[in-house]
Amino acid sequence: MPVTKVLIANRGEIAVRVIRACRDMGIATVAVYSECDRTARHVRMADEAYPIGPNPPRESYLRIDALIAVARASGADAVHPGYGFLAENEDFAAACRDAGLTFIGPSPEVIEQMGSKTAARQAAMAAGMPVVPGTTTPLGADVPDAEVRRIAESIGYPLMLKAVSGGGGKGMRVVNGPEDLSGALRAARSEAGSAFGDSAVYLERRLLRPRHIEVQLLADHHGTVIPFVERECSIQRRHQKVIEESPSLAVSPDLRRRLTSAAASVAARVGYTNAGTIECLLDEDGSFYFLEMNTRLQVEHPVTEMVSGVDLVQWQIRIARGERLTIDPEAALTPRAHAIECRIYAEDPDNQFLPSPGRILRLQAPQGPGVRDDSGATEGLAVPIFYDPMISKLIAWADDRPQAIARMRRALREYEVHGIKTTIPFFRWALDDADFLAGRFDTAFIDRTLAERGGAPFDQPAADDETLAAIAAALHLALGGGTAPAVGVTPAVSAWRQQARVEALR
Amino acid sequence: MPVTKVLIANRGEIAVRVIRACRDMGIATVAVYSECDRTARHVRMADEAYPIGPNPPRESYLRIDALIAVARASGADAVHPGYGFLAENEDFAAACRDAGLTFIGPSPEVIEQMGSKTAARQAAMAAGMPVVPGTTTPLGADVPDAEVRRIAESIGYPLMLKAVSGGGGKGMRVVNGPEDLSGALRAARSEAGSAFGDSAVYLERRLLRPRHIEVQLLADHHGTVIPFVERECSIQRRHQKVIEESPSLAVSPDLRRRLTSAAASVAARVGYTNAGTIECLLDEDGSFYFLEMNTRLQVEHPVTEMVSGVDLVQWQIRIARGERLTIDPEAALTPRAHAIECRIYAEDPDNQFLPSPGRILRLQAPQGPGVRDDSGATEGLAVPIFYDPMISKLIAWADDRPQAIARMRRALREYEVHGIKTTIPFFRWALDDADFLAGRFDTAFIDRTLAERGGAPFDQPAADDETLAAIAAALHLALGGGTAPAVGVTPAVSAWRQQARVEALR
Amino acid sequence: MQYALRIGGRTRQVVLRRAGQGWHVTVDGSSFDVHAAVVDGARLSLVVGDGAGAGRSVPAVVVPGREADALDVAVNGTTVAVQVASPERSRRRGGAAGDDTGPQRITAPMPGKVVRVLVAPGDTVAAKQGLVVVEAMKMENELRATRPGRVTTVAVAEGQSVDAGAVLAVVE
Amino acid sequence: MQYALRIGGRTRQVVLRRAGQGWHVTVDGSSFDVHAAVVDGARLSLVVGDGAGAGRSVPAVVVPGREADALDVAVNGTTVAVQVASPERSRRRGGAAGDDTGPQRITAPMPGKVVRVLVAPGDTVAAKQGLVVVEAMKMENELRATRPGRVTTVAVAEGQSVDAGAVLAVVE
Repeated sequence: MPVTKVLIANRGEIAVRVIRACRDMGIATVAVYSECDRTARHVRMADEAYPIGPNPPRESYLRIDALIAVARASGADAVHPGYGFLAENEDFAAACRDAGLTFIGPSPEVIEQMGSKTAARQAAMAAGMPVVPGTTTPLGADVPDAEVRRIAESIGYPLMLKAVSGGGGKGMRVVNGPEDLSGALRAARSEAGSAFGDSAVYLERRLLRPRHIEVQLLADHHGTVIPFVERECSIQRRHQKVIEESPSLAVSPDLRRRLTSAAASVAARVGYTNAGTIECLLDEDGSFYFLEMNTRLQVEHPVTEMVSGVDLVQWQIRIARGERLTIDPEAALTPRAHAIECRIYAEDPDNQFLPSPGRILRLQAPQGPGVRDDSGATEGLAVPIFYDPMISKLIAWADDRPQAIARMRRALREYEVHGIKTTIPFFRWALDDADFLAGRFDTAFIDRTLAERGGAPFDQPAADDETLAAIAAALHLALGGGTAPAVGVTPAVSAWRQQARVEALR
Repeated sequence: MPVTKVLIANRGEIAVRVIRACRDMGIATVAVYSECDRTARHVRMADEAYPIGPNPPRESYLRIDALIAVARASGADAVHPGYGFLAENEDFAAACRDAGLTFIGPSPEVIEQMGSKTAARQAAMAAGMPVVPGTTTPLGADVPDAEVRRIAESIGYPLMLKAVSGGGGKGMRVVNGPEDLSGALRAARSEAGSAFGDSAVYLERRLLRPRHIEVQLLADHHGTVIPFVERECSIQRRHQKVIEESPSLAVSPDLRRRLTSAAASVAARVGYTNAGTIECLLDEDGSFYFLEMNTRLQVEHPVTEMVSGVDLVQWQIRIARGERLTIDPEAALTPRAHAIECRIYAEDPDNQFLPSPGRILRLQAPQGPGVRDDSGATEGLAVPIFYDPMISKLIAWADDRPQAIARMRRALREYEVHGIKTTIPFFRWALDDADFLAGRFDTAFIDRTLAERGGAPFDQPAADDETLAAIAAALHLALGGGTAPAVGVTPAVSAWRQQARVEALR
Repeated sequence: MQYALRIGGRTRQVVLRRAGQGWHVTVDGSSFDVHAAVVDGARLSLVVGDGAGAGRSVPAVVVPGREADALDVAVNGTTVAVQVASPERSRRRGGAAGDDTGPQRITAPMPGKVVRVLVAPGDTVAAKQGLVVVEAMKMENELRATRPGRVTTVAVAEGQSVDAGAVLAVVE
Repeated sequence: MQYALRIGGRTRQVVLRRAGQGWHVTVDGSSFDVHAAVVDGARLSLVVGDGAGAGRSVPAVVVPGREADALDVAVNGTTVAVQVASPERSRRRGGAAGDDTGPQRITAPMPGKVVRVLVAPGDTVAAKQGLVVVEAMKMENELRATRPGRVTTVAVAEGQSVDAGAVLAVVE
């Protein structure tokens, strides 16, 4: 199937990532954008750009009709969905197919099957991969609280309440006991409904100190499935990953063999094609359980790219074209050194990781050996409030884990993001934490940390830093720098003023 | 020998590169700077900074006394010389040793021996590596032109006139016939005298279509010498490399074996330690000749780092500490995919590659998978006229040469450097050139290209580009952008104004 | 030149005096010799040591803060909020949220949309009970009471957009 | 709005007219519908197509050029020198170096230091003969006559610093 011009049905860093892969392969790119993204990086980088509506995702990035119309208007012959938005929406994949477009991902049928978390659990069981005990059928919005409570008690607390059509930690809640159930159910259903258009949920036993381990796969249209060295993704906040690495300290070569072959079996059984990921929980006793399958590219795919030397996005396109996988399966399971990723979010780690949107007044990404920054941001642009607040993924690669962590520390120190709060201070803390360094952590690491710290900020200036800041502030003022953006000297300000002028002209 | 705080006796991108290596290893860094480098990137990145004098190199970066004094004042216990300046000056290495400082490089004795190009040729011959026919003793300033002419005739034209203490293409001239000799001799001696403090030169037969191939080595204090996969460095202008790659299309596995073991023998014979490079000419018939040894880190070391996965600068430090090399020799000679480097110079390729210093008004480096940018520049700073005009090295890595070239094209397209002319337009041309793509080139590639093009510019806007530029310029003016820096809206301008204010306050 | 700068709840007196090529700086009486150079409108390069450019290299980035007369100063890997103090400003700063006594003012931590109001004025609430749900960046964030009390004010309605810092509810 | 812009030796008439959300632009009579947005003081994002933001994405960077009223415009991987034309400007531009006839004005291509003057007024020089050696960035650059002639002026002395564009010598 031809892939000569790709419409990228996404925004932010992943749209930029896909544009780069296309450009490396000589493929033309078409960007789409909502109103607030008119000057976003992906719009400026792509060969063509098309507006698709107002800022709320439902009115732009989630509009299947608008996206298909842009594909037609631009003459694109393929669509890359990125992650999030419509990446796991079988209707979108089917609409692309119906419009004669190559969808760079699995078939709508597989998306639908694995998109239902309960159906996916059944598929895993059929392929012989263990699953976490829990409900095997969805609990729709019409199932009364009392009924859910009854099922919950039959599984036993603590448990996880999850959206059947979930992903990215949305529509997911921990339920420690019966008293939490109603609130959690309401929140999860509401989030799931607004995020995925499906408010059905299911229940799963909550393991006490599990690690989140996942297996990246590539599968072609000729029956070959290649699993890669596992990724360790236990460092999460609000059920969203913030640090990922590969390989995992907790996975021995023998366990890697068993885990990856179980994952590959699940993919083979459902006739999976393109890139996908099997997420697992790894219990303290070394048993692993199928959690769900993400039928798309993952945010953290660069970690695997760094330790395998494989460009996963280019392979997505090659698979969609019908090419055969030529990757050596043994090499894919042999880690080439160590990689670690920190997700730089526009969030305030000292305020429960709540989003901190705003304008990026200064931005300088780290560079140099072993450092990769996949960013969707540019200096002077605002982080909009409508979308995921991740602005970049910083990846460090080195011979072994301690060196990769040291390099990440260096890169974080080089990273300048000013004007908004970011998760950088949290990473600086985490990368010095004894438990993290020793690999003693599970998925509750951040929650426990936050509880233990009792509000102590991650970004805590030392007395010396406060004195230096006072000196810098005074010299800034003395040398002509102001405090107010409206009359200040930052370059973003001229941009604001100019923008205002543009608006006035319209 | 301890290395806990490193004084970096250099500036620009290589100072930044060394700071990063030190930081990856938890080692403190001390920067030095001339007057115009006060706000340079290396000064801001280092832990400490010390002024060492006015802008001309002889009054700052070449002042051994000032550098040793800074080491003492700062408590540094080691010195990294980078490349250029004092990197191959045995007096500096000796002065460091005498001051009790660890010099991160070979011994003064080896620097002196290999620094004399004529002595180095003798060493190579003694180790059994072939050399290009030429003079075996230096021709000092006192040797009359007539005598040089007599020797030249005995070797035969065309020949190369080179500085005995040369490096980096300085003090080097092609002599096609007797009529060129006097002018070339005057220029080479003068350049050599001013660059190296030694105006002695020597003569070498000029091969007709040679490739410049070089072998990177690491050698520890325990007798181990590790050679790496060769680098192809034939794309040169004014005898300075501008594109390097590894491996070379012209080197078969068998030739690689012979070439690298010959190079390692030379290093072993002279008791070489730390990082060094044996430069060779590869003739069309497959014979190779020793050219010279660079007793320091090379500009193009990242190419080897990308295809070997080895951090050469960190190994320089480890070797200086007395550690044993633990690199697998077979792995070092097995290319891990392909890497290519373009040196981004502040030069105008459409004006004989003459330097184009000035202020960088906009700078955005490419990012993403397989791309590395080692830069010493930052937006808003001027490229000074006093030093080498290289502002950054852009490296692309991919599975094979065509993919690495495609990725480099993408990265060059992403690279924004505005306010100065750079060599980027030349690279965009070269990476589309049929001869370059086929690997049909030798060291005269650029000279021939320039002659063949007869002044046709590399940066030649198409009619369509001119129209787009007209539209952009008009809209820029309409939306409030000006033409004059003094009243313009670029951020650099506020910096200039502020700087003027600072000056006025002094 | 003299500046009163409020940092971490404490006001520092910073006095700058030109001294040779650099500055002699005192912060609450402690002295520093600093060489300062402007990189651009937000970036400063300080060398703290002998005042002539030798010593510790401290790159600083100074951008306007969210409030009036505030600066966010990034030094040494941390960001310090600096309020440029003046008499008018001090008065305006009273009654911030998050005090341990008095009424709890529940404020929006980021701009967003109120998707649900869970309480009404007069309701008695327990500690950690959810009051208002604000959606921003696709996440629903339930804002809760920090201590038990009675809701005196609900300042927002469902569907309403709010700015960062806007008061959502007050619990006494 | 109308602009006369000199590009590559030719003056283009550019007319801008607001049209809906975008601009209707004519360049020497050819029409384009363009949507323009300012990214910062130098960066523009153009979408050339329907004027409503759909079409070819053309990021442009516009910075001041080296001469007065000049802009360097980077589009599509190339940099285009644009002179904003006005009557005063046109007069100032006469007599540039590098003409094929008339006196040769040898100018410094970059700022640097004159390290050697190889000719004196009155000398007869051959084509490609070196006249002055200028050092910049550690390289010595020999500036040569383009055609044979007689040196009428040597405008610099050894050791002198020169700016880019400064006349070094004239050969007739």
